Amino acid sequence: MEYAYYPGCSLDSTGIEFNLSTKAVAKAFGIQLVEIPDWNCCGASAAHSTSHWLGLSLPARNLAIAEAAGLDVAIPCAACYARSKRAEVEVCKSEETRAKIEEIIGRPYKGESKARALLDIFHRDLGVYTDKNALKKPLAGLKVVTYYGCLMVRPVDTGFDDPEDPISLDEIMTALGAEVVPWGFKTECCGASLTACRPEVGFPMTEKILDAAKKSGADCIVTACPMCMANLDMRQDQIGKAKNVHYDLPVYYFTELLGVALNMNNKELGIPRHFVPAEALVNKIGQAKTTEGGEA
Amino acid sequence: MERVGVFVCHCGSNIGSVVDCAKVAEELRNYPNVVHSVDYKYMCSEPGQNLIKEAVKEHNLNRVVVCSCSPRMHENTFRACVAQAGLNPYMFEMANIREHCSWVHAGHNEEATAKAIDLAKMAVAKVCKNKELKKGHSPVTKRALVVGGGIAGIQAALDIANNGYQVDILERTPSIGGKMAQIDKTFPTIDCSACILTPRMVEASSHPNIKLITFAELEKVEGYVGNFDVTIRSKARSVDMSKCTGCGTCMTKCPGKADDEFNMNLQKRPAIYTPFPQAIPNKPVIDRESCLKFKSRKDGKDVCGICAKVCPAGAIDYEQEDEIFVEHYGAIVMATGYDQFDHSVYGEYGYGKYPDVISGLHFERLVNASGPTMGHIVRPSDHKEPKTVVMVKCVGSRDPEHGKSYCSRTCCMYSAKQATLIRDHCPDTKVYIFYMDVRTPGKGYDEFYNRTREEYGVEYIRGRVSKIYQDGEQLIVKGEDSLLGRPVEILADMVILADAMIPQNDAAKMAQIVGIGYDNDGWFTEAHAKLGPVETHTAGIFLAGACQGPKDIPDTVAQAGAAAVKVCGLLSKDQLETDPCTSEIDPALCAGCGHCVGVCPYKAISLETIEERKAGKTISRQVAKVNASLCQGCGACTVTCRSSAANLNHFTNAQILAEVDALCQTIL
Amino acid sequence: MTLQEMQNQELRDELFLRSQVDVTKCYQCGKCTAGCPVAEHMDYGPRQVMRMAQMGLVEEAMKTKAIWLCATCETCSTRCPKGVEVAKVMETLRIMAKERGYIAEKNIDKFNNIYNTIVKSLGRMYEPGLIVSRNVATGHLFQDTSYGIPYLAKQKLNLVPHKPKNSEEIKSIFAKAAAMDEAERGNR
Amino acid sequence: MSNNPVEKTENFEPKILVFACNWCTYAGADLAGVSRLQYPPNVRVLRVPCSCRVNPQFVVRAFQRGIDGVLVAGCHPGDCHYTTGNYYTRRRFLLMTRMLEYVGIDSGRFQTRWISGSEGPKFQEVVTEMTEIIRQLGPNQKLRDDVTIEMQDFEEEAVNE
Amino acid sequence: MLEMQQEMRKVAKELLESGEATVVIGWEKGALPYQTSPVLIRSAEETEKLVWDEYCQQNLSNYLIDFVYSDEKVAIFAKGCDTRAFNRLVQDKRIKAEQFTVIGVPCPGMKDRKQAAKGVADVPLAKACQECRYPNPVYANRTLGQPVTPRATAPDYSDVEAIEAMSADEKAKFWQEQYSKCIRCYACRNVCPACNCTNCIFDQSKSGWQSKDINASENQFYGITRAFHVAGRCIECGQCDMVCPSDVPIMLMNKKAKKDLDQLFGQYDAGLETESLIPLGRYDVNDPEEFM
Repeated sequence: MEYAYYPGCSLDSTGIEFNLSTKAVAKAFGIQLVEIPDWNCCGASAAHSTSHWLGLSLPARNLAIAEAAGLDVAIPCAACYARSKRAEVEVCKSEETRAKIEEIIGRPYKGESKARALLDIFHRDLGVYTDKNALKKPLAGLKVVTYYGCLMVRPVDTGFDDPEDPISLDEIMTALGAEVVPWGFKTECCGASLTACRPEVGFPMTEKILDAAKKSGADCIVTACPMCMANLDMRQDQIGKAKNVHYDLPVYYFTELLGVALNMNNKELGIPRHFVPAEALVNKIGQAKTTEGGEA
Repeated sequence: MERVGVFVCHCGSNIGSVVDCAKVAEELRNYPNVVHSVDYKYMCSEPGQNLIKEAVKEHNLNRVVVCSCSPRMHENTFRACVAQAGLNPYMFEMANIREHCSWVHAGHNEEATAKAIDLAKMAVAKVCKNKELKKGHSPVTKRALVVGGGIAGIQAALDIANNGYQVDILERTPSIGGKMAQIDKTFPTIDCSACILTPRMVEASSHPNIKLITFAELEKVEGYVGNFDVTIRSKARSVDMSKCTGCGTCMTKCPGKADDEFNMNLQKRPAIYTPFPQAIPNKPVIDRESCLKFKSRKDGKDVCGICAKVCPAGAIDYEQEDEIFVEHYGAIVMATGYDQFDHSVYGEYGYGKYPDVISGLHFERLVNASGPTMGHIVRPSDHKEPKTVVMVKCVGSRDPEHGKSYCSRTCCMYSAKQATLIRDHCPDTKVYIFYMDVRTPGKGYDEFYNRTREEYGVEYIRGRVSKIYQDGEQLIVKGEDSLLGRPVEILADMVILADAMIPQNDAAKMAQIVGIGYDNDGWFTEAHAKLGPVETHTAGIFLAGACQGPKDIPDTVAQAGAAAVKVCGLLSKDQLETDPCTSEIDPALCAGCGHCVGVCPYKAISLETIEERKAGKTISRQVAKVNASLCQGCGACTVTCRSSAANLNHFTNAQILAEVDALCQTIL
Repeated sequence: MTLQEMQNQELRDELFLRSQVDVTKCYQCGKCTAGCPVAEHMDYGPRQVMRMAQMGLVEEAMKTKAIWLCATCETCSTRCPKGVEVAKVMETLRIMAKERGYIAEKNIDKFNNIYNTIVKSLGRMYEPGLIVSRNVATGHLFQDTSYGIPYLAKQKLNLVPHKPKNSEEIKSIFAKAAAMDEAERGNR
Repeated sequence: MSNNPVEKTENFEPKILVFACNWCTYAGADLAGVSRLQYPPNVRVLRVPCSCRVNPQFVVRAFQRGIDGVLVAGCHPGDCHYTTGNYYTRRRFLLMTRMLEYVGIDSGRFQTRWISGSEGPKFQEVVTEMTEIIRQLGPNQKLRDDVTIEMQDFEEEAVNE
Repeated sequence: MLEMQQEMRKVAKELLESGEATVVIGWEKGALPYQTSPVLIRSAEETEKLVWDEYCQQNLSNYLIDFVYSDEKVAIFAKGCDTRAFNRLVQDKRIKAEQFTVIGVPCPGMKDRKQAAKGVADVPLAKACQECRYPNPVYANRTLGQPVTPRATAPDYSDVEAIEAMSADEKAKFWQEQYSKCIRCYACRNVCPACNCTNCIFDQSKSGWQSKDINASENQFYGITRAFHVAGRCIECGQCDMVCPSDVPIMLMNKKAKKDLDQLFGQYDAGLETESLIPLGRYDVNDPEEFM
């Protein structure tokens, strides 16, 4: 399996763990990720707010480069995926749009190279959950809530999963041996695009999600979006302090937990870089299992 | 010699203000075979019709053309008029210069006039080729079939039976009663549904003119108005109806368990069962899917048999088989009812997974004194009384994207009714109703709605609910109070979704079996939205109740009565006139290839052997022959027939070609 | 002023042309506002913005904060019973508003501008630059800077900006896209 | 050329024959009338009980006699008053459309459409669109029994080339 | 071929002598080398007339219609296309299969006698034979000789496609030219096994379908109507082309109909059996929908 790889800006910096774990896990599963040479920012979330054509053209350029190489594009970041998918869909929908975009980016793009969410690739193409043998360290006893965020599965016509009750991440987690705790916030927006400029709007949105996750009894949150991660992880302490709550909810990228299940080391996956300490919880997993095994 | 009279109608100003009617009349006066041509204000009026009758006499007309409105409007009027004038009613044609001309070409008077002249010429050309046709006659079987044993079917059957005609009710479930039997109270009077329904059920079952055929399916309908042959499959009850006394011992001893459909799966029922205590006939059937004996037989074993052991009458018969028989009827009433929309398509409402998010019909069983909770309103999940109930209207209704585009008509009222019932049963419980519009057109309906708000304190919030999710033991309902213009969240213990009314899931198949139309949603189509609401396009088949579209009980009963009157009118005749516009096959031209037999949807064509002299010898050969009583006149055979042996009366090849030629003659 | 005087058909047409969304289909059920995660912070909910658009009060709609606060999560579009792409209308209104200088949410606009400027010159995002520039622009000098040190400590911030190989190409995309938008606007 | 009756004129108004089934399209056209939906006065409706009554030979005949366009219209498949009629219509005219184009009838001059009794607006839309298409195409010259000059035109052109 | 000819004569003789048949339909030599025509053999002596050469193209099955009401016992020699024609007639209920003895003859392909008549040196096979996919009998009571390998496995529509590629005006011109040559002798109809009506509409002067005028327009009405009538029923024997005195490419119409029907409703080769309904005599609710 070979894909063009579009890490996006976040994965170069604030979302570095996602990048590290993706690369590590992909390698372990034999997925070849060829990083798009000289990729550009997809423009999320400012470009499409300012200009219709800029919003479509920035991601189209990346897709066009991948198309020339004959590859579909694997995109970890939910925002990048949403913008890229939009560009792809619009190009396929209308010849006129395609012509305009090709003119703007100065490259041919026929809509043949598809924007694919990394989550979807792991879920559908790899079918990772069917291969139990690959798991060296099943996540037994780990209670997770799956958080897809708002952008990953919307809108319906571009999505790969159910927009109201997506299951791809749930199925991966279940396959890894984790217990997926039901909750109502799988696709609620965390307000990441607003926490920066309008914190008084964005923070309560994040807070709701943290509250619900805590109430569900889960040990941690699993996500596939670096924006959600930044919000839920980085701001967790600040939000908690403001209302005197200690959430203690580590947030993981699903790729990190995949890596954990493959018994990769935390550092390789980037887990020590989280704001909310995240190593202890995953370290416990292995031990619990060994103890159980020892007793048996 | 053809002597055609042309009459051009102004229809007041409807036609006259656009089409120059005098010019049309004048132009036609010079058209071949036209001997008389005039225009007049209102041709359909009595003086207008007299004009035709007098002209026929005066000018010795043998054919008449009226240029006026759509033949779908007045063809019969003028045919009758022409007949009164002493001509055969089929020596008449209409040119539609109103709906197809003046009304659609306003302001283009010249072009519209030219078009009217064309249309008139086409009609004249056709009428010259018209032949005198006589209606045929067919006998009437004085017996009706009502398909469906809900309130619509029961009412229609009673009305027919009380008029002295035999009628059978065909019901697919083990008992008549339908949805109304499941409902607790009826709006706006809060009558007990069962209390008003069961007497009617008893009356139907004991009426000398009514025969109940329950637990049976409609397999096939053949024949035509007055003479339907209906094939019925009586499903194996596994209980001998003639022996069973309905004591019910078997049901109490049966170890098999199945979901209780009548109670919306809120509880279990035995495998041998009657759907509800007042069922009619009150004799059980064995549900072979859940019966231990029948299940074990599939594995080659043969266990249980308790019901047979305990039955004091020896009525249990495991070897019974489906029985297929054919009955003859003169008329059929379709009263197959509706089904409830499945709200599990809504992910935002939990895909039907939250136990305390229930449908309106669920609630009816919950609140019913003979229901699974003995009428105590409790949540399905933990059987606690809900302190806050949220009701959501238009679930699946008015939602072209995820459900149906239409309004289900009954939900506004039943939601209001259910809200008052909750407030009556549980005075401490708060009830919120999310709505988009409150639609209460019905006697006493709006008053009821207002009482719901004012006297019962039910709070109405205008807005569609966007999301319901489980929050611990409770549910959070997110909506907008669009009158306040702000989003609201309600913490609820139970949510009742007013699911849309949808057609039975096999409605389309049923329509195809009986040969009637159905719309895109699957509702059976009436013959005319306004003037033929209980008739269908197939003569002799009528509609009653919700199978035709969402309806409440009063409307259903009214329509059932209307359908019954139509049936009685039909059955009161000894003979029926048949439309002579049927296909006819000229045996001299027919080569007997039989391709027409295959395309006829009414099986009206068959091959028969005729004797013929050929080359000095008598030979016998096969030719196709049309049974005029079965033929409905579609004309499929006429095109299939290469040698034009098949022709459709009143729409013959010669007539249509004459029209085509007449139209094209006016091209330069 | 009468309603007729407030209604602007030209803007209504432009909104339709650029969004390709038929707002007349909206029957004001409010499901969009009900599901909108930001609605409670908006001056007008999405339903009300749709109503403005529907009634030809596009000018008024362009002046709302709502169109800026919309996070483009598309919950509204997904759930709309009439298949109206509400988020697309919000987005188009935001673009149209900016073109006309109606900036109801200055900080969000500034953020967008800075973001676009960085992408235009570097081809990619440069987060330290974004945060600093934003804080300067919005006057909240120390917002989020507390995260800077831990970020650096965790090697999560790249202090050296990306050097694009084809910066001219990206600049040209910006220019051509802007021209294309302008052309659409000019079509009125 | 002088005796050619169908020289293209500036103000060419096509004449279009519509075979309409009684139950759906005729009713749809009536509904267009009742709703006062305006459309070009170029179409003439010929009522048949069902679209399956329309013999493709009628269509050829109309072209022979100089019609500019022919529309066959009936109920949507599945909604036929006679249950199956329009399924045969569909088969026959899927073939006949191709055959007519094969002998040179311009694409668009002959059409088959499904228009239900409730689709007054669709009737309006279809006949308006068809009138416009045929107005663009000009008068029909193909298959006509009164036009024989056309061939010489081609030959002359061929010689000129 | 001589071997087969001997075999045919022998079989015919046996049939007539045993009384199994009172008449055998086959081919005999005509006046010119490229003329071979149908012959009815009623006695063992006459069997020497029977020939089997490369000009036995004429389809014999149509002659059976004349024997439907006769008491004679008829045996008939039949190539692949004759047997498809036989099935065509059975399916159209013009003959009953059990009334006749069909002796199948695998066919190596027949030469184009029109070319031969023109004096072409190396006479090619008739076009229909070049494209023939069923040279072996598809129905027979007994078959002589060994089956031959079909010359073609798929229909050749290159000639149809060439017309399709033309502009509308070019097509109109082409067909008008072709049909202006037609003299409406109806030879194509008379020879056609699919045109087996007892009363053809073109013989019904009062039907109003057509005038007696002979011009390109009326002739095309005839041509299009005939193509429509044989659509899905044509057994592709090419007899129409062969008998047309004006060289109108009639099969070019018939093949177009077959090509489209196959494409639209699935491949259907007429005359292979007698049970299935013809394409225009049936429908599928999932037929292509182009008319929305």
